[in-house]
Amino acid sequence: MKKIEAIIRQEKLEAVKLALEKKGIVGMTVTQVSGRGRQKGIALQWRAGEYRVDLLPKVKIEIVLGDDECQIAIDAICQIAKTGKEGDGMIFVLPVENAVRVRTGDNGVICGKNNIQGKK
Amino acid sequence: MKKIEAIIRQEKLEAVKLALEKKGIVGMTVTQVSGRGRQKGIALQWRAGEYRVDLLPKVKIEIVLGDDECQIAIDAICQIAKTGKEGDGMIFVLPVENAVRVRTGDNGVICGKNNIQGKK
Amino acid sequence: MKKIEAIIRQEKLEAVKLALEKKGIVGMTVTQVSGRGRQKGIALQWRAGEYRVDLLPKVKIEIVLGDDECQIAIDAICQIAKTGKEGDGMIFVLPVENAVRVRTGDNGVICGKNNIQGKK
Amino acid sequence: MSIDSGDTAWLLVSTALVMLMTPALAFFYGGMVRKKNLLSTIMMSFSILALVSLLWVLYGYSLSFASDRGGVIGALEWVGLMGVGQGPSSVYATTVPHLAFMAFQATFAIITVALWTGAVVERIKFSALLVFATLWFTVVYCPIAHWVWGSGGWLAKLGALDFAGGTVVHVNAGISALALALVLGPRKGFKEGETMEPNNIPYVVLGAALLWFGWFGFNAGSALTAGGLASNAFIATNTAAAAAAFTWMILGWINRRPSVLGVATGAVVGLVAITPAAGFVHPLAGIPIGVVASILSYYVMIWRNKANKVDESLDVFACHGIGGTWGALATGIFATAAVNSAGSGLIDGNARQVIVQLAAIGVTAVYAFGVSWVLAMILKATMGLRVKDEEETVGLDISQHGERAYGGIS
Amino acid sequence: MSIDSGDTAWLLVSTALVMLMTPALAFFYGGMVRKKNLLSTIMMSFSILALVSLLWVLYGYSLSFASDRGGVIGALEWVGLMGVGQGPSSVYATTVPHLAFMAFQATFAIITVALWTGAVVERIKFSALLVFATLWFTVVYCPIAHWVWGSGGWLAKLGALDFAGGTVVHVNAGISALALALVLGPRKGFKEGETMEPNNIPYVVLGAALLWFGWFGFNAGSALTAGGLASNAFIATNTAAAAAAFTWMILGWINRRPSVLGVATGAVVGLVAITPAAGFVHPLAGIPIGVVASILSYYVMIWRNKANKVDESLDVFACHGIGGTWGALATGIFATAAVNSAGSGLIDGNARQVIVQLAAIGVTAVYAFGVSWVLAMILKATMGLRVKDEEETVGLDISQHGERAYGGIS
Amino acid sequence: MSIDSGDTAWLLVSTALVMLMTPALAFFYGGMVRKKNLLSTIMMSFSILALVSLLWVLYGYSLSFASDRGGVIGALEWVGLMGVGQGPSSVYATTVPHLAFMAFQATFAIITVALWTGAVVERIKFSALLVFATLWFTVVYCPIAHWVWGSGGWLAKLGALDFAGGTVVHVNAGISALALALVLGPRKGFKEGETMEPNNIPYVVLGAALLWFGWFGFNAGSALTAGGLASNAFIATNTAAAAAAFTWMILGWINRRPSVLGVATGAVVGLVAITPAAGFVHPLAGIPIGVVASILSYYVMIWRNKANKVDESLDVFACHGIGGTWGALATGIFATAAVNSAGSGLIDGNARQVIVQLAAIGVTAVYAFGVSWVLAMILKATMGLRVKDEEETVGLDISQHGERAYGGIS
Ligand SMILES: Nc1ncnc2c1ncn2[C@@H]1O[C@H](COP(=O)(O)OP(=O)(O)O)[C@@H](O)[C@H]1O
Ligand SMILES: Nc1ncnc2c1ncn2[C@@H]1O[C@H](COP(=O)(O)OP(=O)(O)O)[C@@H](O)[C@H]1O
Ligand SMILES: Nc1ncnc2c1ncn2[C@@H]1O[C@H](COP(=O)(O)OP(=O)(O)O)[C@@H](O)[C@H]1O
Repeated sequence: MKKIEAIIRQEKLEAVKLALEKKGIVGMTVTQVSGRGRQKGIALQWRAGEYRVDLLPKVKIEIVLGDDECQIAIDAICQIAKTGKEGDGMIFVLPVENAVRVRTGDNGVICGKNNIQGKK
Repeated sequence: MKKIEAIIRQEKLEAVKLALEKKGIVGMTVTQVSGRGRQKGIALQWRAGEYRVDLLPKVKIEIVLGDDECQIAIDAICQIAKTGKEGDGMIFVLPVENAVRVRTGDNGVICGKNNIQGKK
Repeated sequence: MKKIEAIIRQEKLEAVKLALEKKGIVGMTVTQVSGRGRQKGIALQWRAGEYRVDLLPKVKIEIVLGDDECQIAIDAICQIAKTGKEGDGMIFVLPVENAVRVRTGDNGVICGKNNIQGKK
Repeated sequence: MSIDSGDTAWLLVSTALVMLMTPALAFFYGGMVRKKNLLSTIMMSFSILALVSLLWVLYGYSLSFASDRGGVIGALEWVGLMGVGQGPSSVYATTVPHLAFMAFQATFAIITVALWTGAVVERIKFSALLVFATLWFTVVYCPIAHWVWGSGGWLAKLGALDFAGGTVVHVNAGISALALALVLGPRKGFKEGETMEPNNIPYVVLGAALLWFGWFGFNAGSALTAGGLASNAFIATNTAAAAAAFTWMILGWINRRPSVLGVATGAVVGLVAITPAAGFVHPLAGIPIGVVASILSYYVMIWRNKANKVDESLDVFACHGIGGTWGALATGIFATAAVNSAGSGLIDGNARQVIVQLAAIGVTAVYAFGVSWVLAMILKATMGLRVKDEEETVGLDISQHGERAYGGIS
Repeated sequence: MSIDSGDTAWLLVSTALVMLMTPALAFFYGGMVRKKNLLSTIMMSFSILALVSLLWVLYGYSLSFASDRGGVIGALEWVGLMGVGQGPSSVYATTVPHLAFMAFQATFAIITVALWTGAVVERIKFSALLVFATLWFTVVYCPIAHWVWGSGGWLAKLGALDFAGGTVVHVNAGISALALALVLGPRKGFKEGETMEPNNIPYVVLGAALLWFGWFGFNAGSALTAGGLASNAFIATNTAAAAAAFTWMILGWINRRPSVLGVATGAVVGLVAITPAAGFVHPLAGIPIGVVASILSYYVMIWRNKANKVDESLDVFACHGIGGTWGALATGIFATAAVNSAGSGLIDGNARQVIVQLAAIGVTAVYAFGVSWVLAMILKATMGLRVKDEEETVGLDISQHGERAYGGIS
Repeated sequence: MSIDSGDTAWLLVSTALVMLMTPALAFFYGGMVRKKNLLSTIMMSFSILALVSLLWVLYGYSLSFASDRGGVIGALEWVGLMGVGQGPSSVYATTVPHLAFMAFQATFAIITVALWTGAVVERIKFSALLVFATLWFTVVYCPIAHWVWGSGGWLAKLGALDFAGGTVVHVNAGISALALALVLGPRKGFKEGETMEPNNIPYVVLGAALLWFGWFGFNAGSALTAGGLASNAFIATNTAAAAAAFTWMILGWINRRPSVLGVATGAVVGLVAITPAAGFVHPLAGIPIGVVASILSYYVMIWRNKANKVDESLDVFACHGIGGTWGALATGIFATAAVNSAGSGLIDGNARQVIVQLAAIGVTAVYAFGVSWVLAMILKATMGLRVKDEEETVGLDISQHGERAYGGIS
């Protein structure tokens, strides 16, 4: 199992969610985060003049899924979340050793697969 | 060392915190997240009629602890956070390579153990 | 590649960000979290009397970087974020298997290095 | 007549109260959009407050209230407040300074222009909004205000009753909102049924509460004196608001839950509906007026949502168009000489009044819709009405105003 | 007598101000609960505003103020506002329209009912709240209002002084809150000392500020004329609020820190305490009245929290029960004919007034507590008072109203 | 003269409106600081409301308005409101109760003290703030109020025109803010250009809206009667606010974007500038007064930000110092006997008035700056003005008040 952490633009969340759903990937956890990378912040208006903010609001999507689904998800996210301008975000892949469903106590739940099955 | 990421119902946080404390697990980091899984969202009231929200507020608990404590924590969480209805949440286990305490600069702090000792 | 998760005091964020930038580490994702550890919460004022809050606001900084940059970042954070009082926070290091830049679709981006190069 | 200090005190207070309604509207609307458009929505009302305040003293008051030209518009003798002084007018509100009457009327013009912004939130270009507002104020609001309230206005002469703005304010704004929304087109994601959750319901309540508060000035202030008629309008207003809020709550409950957004909306709809009637009907008539207003508005809203055809985003039409229409009609039904010698309706046996009211509603609706539609089409073809796709996605706070509502890391 | 436009202007404005206090209370209370119950708490005040507005015009005003029946209740001749017209009443506020006096009184009834909701937040079933509110309004509020303010009411005849509602509003609401909280039982987690952090202190301040603002209408409006007495009540009110806010700040500071929640609470407690006295005492008497009110209320709150026996959640009893009792007593002490010929207290050498005040407080407290307790028990046994455990855990916003305060991902 | 109920109603309402401005300021300022200092900023205004309310009735009113001593200060005969009763004063506002006039003036003192807190937010020690406020109120505000408004005050005798507080309130507060900020020093991170993002722009708008609303009481209330002059002041006020808000919007647009923070700021600056003029100038003079005020204030702000020398955090000087100075000067230019027989300015051919106005501005500025600076230095040397470094980093909400604005997990 892997965990994908995709940090993307806020406004792309809806579209990415939809794209993943189409691939059968439903389960996910979303967090509001602030990020900095290539995009060196933006200028905002003060009463007169402006100021720079270098931590910009982004959205982090975490998805735990089977090893084989990982690339599918990455591709889907990249395709949809891309605008081509700086600040599009990053996707990180981390290893996951176990997944447990609280409701059932089942161990080693393969989350991605489960999602696909859940989508009837 | 492992990191447990438990995504549970918001309203269960207090109880889970208590249950873990009883097992000697004190250190934790909590984040407000929004999640989607089996539970396919809920309906909320608009002025007239209603609309669906598919990302529901959840709470993510992150705990770094020793390999041997991992199962204890998982069991405690599962037991308390379970309602038996969809949306109870997931627990993920990730490997952790190192832990450093900022205050002391100590490397390889075994967080769980420390917690237990800290609970005198 | 590694992911550093540093949970520090909110008010140290600005200084830590600066210190990391000096080391060439620019890319990062920041999240508001609530944490509990050695610091056993603080007392806040109610209308009359007070109450305790045991989950305190902290800031989580996530940085994905090359294996060799890891220690540099940890040292920098520890040095700046330290006050010597309980509640200074923890740094965790997790393995990362892959990193993809959404904008370009590049795989295996070594984030830290990229940051350094990005800082011309 | 000479100036009465009590009447003047009341009218000045009422003016302040109505003026507060426009920022109140900013919060009422602001709470209902998505967070990325919160400031932009607030800005619409706030900038219109500034804009129309100026237009009104420059020429709007004259167009609306100065000496009649053919029943359709006022002359220009009061442009720049020339001749509008500290003494009373000989025509309007003869016990208070002319300036006070003028100021009171200003606040009506302001809020009417702000009302229809609810239909265009989250996608209109800010520059287009200001231009449209200026044009609409000039060629829609001022004439209609003259027809109904101006001395010599043709609807006034016809005998149309409109105590505080059922047609001038609410039918007018509601129907114009519809026209503008049609030309502007729906928000991205609207057709796809994307969830557009209100970002802050407490703000909606704050707005509704301040609207309710200010509406006492709107309706009871329209008596223009501090006496029995103002008191009647005051309590009729409160009763209708309460009845409509309660009704909406029950409607929501029947369908699922009694919602806060529902009571707040219901209260506003009740206030809308009682507006033309407040000084003509018995206070208890506020109950049927409020109840029916809520029912009509509720089902129009349900139907509008289901039809999913026009993205009249914050339902200005369902609230103000429908509420105002019903209110104007209800005035024709419930007006009684026992309350105000100036008007008798169906319950006084005067069926003609209902016809007159229908005529006034119809004329206002047709004129407002038509002219708004044409104006919007012209702007669309020239300067463009909408922000770019990308700007809409990012949100208007950042794209139009370079700001975000809440600073700090999120 | 004939209508005075200045008095009418003042009374109408005061009515609007007091009406605003109920939404203000919604924010004052709403800010203090947990986020999951924010809307639900707001909804309580807002729905009571709608509900009691209707009940008052339908029958409440008549029960409270119509011609006396045995000193205990008003007759039914003013049901549905029959006979309540644009001319002045011959009994009450003879210089303003009867409708204005009636409307002014409506706002008192509304807020009194809303006040005790602070004791039951975060767990009461919404339907039960509305039913209890209706019953309580009818059998507790209306009679007590009649006793004290109704022409012929027995406490009035006894000589009890209550300028703007120390007993009728505050003792009444505070003590009823206690009874209701006892029957309803504590929130889940209360006994276990779970942290229940206020979700939004700025809302508490907003509420307190608007309450302070509205209270000028409450107290100075109760003069029913715009003159010296209103001015006296106005400044006494402000002085007491300031003194109490300042005192509370100092008390907090002594114990640890001067807190914002503390000043806001102190201000409200001072306003409560001056309510019965404002038109009977010298403005500077506001200082001892405010100071003592804060001290009493502060320590009762500390003690209530320590005892941890009854979850009277937002301390309606400590604020309004204690503040109102002290205020009513202080009226007996500080009232002076130099300010208002209608009342002399201890400082005028009239010790009897203190006894009368104690009697009025005692009677009100016993009646309110007893009847509230019985009503609550009946509802508990029939429809049930509390939401289900699970609903309480999830929060009342979702479970009772199907809404959440802030949309979007969190 | 005898009491006029209409005038009294208007003055009481105005007093309530101006009183609301101080909590409004709490939100206006509170929204602009960082979240960790939100409550602390709110607390400054709110605690000053309590503090100065007391000081005013105890001795402030007497120092400012009692019988003149050498043109520089009032005597002590009205200490503790002795002799200030329900009848009218023989000197001030002779148609309303003396108590009402006193209360109205109280609200001016309160907000003036609260105004300069904008310069010291996010770092001042709360205890020092209260001590400084008390001293400043006593030795800066009261004398200046006496000079300009007190019967026999030397600036009044000189012929200085200040309708509602251009010099007494705005120049005074603005210049004192500067002095205090200089002594206090900049916030940590200010010199380094750390981003200090406003935490809540909707609060800023809420504050600005309520300030605008309250300012009708401030300016139109200063007529002290409900008639033509009040009406003139009312509409001049609204016009200037609108013109300035609109101008600021355009200035922002020219440079980049029309910002919400900008319109809100502009509105306040316009209100400041019209304050001394409102009852002396034609309503349309509000347009040049507002436009110029915005331009001046905007560029001073830009320059202050660029210079980065003094951390006058929320630009009290640029808004109130500059706005007030321009307004006082503009009064000398635009005052006309056609509006108010009490004042003629340049446009009436009276160039001397401009000189008098400049003198009044100069004297006020020098005195306020000097005394504020000395007071601040004394406090700095004795009790200390600033919180500890660590407390500043953590934020004043926690460190000074033991509270945080929003509870629950974040
Ligand atoms: N090394 C990193 N570690 C953690 N998060 C990162 C890192 N680099 C970038 N990010 C996250 O990704 C987001 C987008 O990165 P950015 O470099 O602006 O995008 P792009 O590569 O398209 O220019 C950042 O705002 C930040 O949240
Ligand atoms: N594959 C996944 N990856 C990441 N988070 C997940 C995944 N599946 C579920 N979650 C998280 O767990 C929460 C609960 O999941 P859900 O499927 O609703 O619970 P249940 O399994 O009890 O029905 C979701 O809201 C989401 O935050
Ligand atoms: N075992 C753990 N797992 C996850 N997070 C932890 C753990 N221990 C501590 N933390 C996080 O680190 C923060 C600081 O820890 P704390 O023990 O208070 O610091 P210190 O070690 O300096 O006393 C906590 O608030 C929590 O967010």
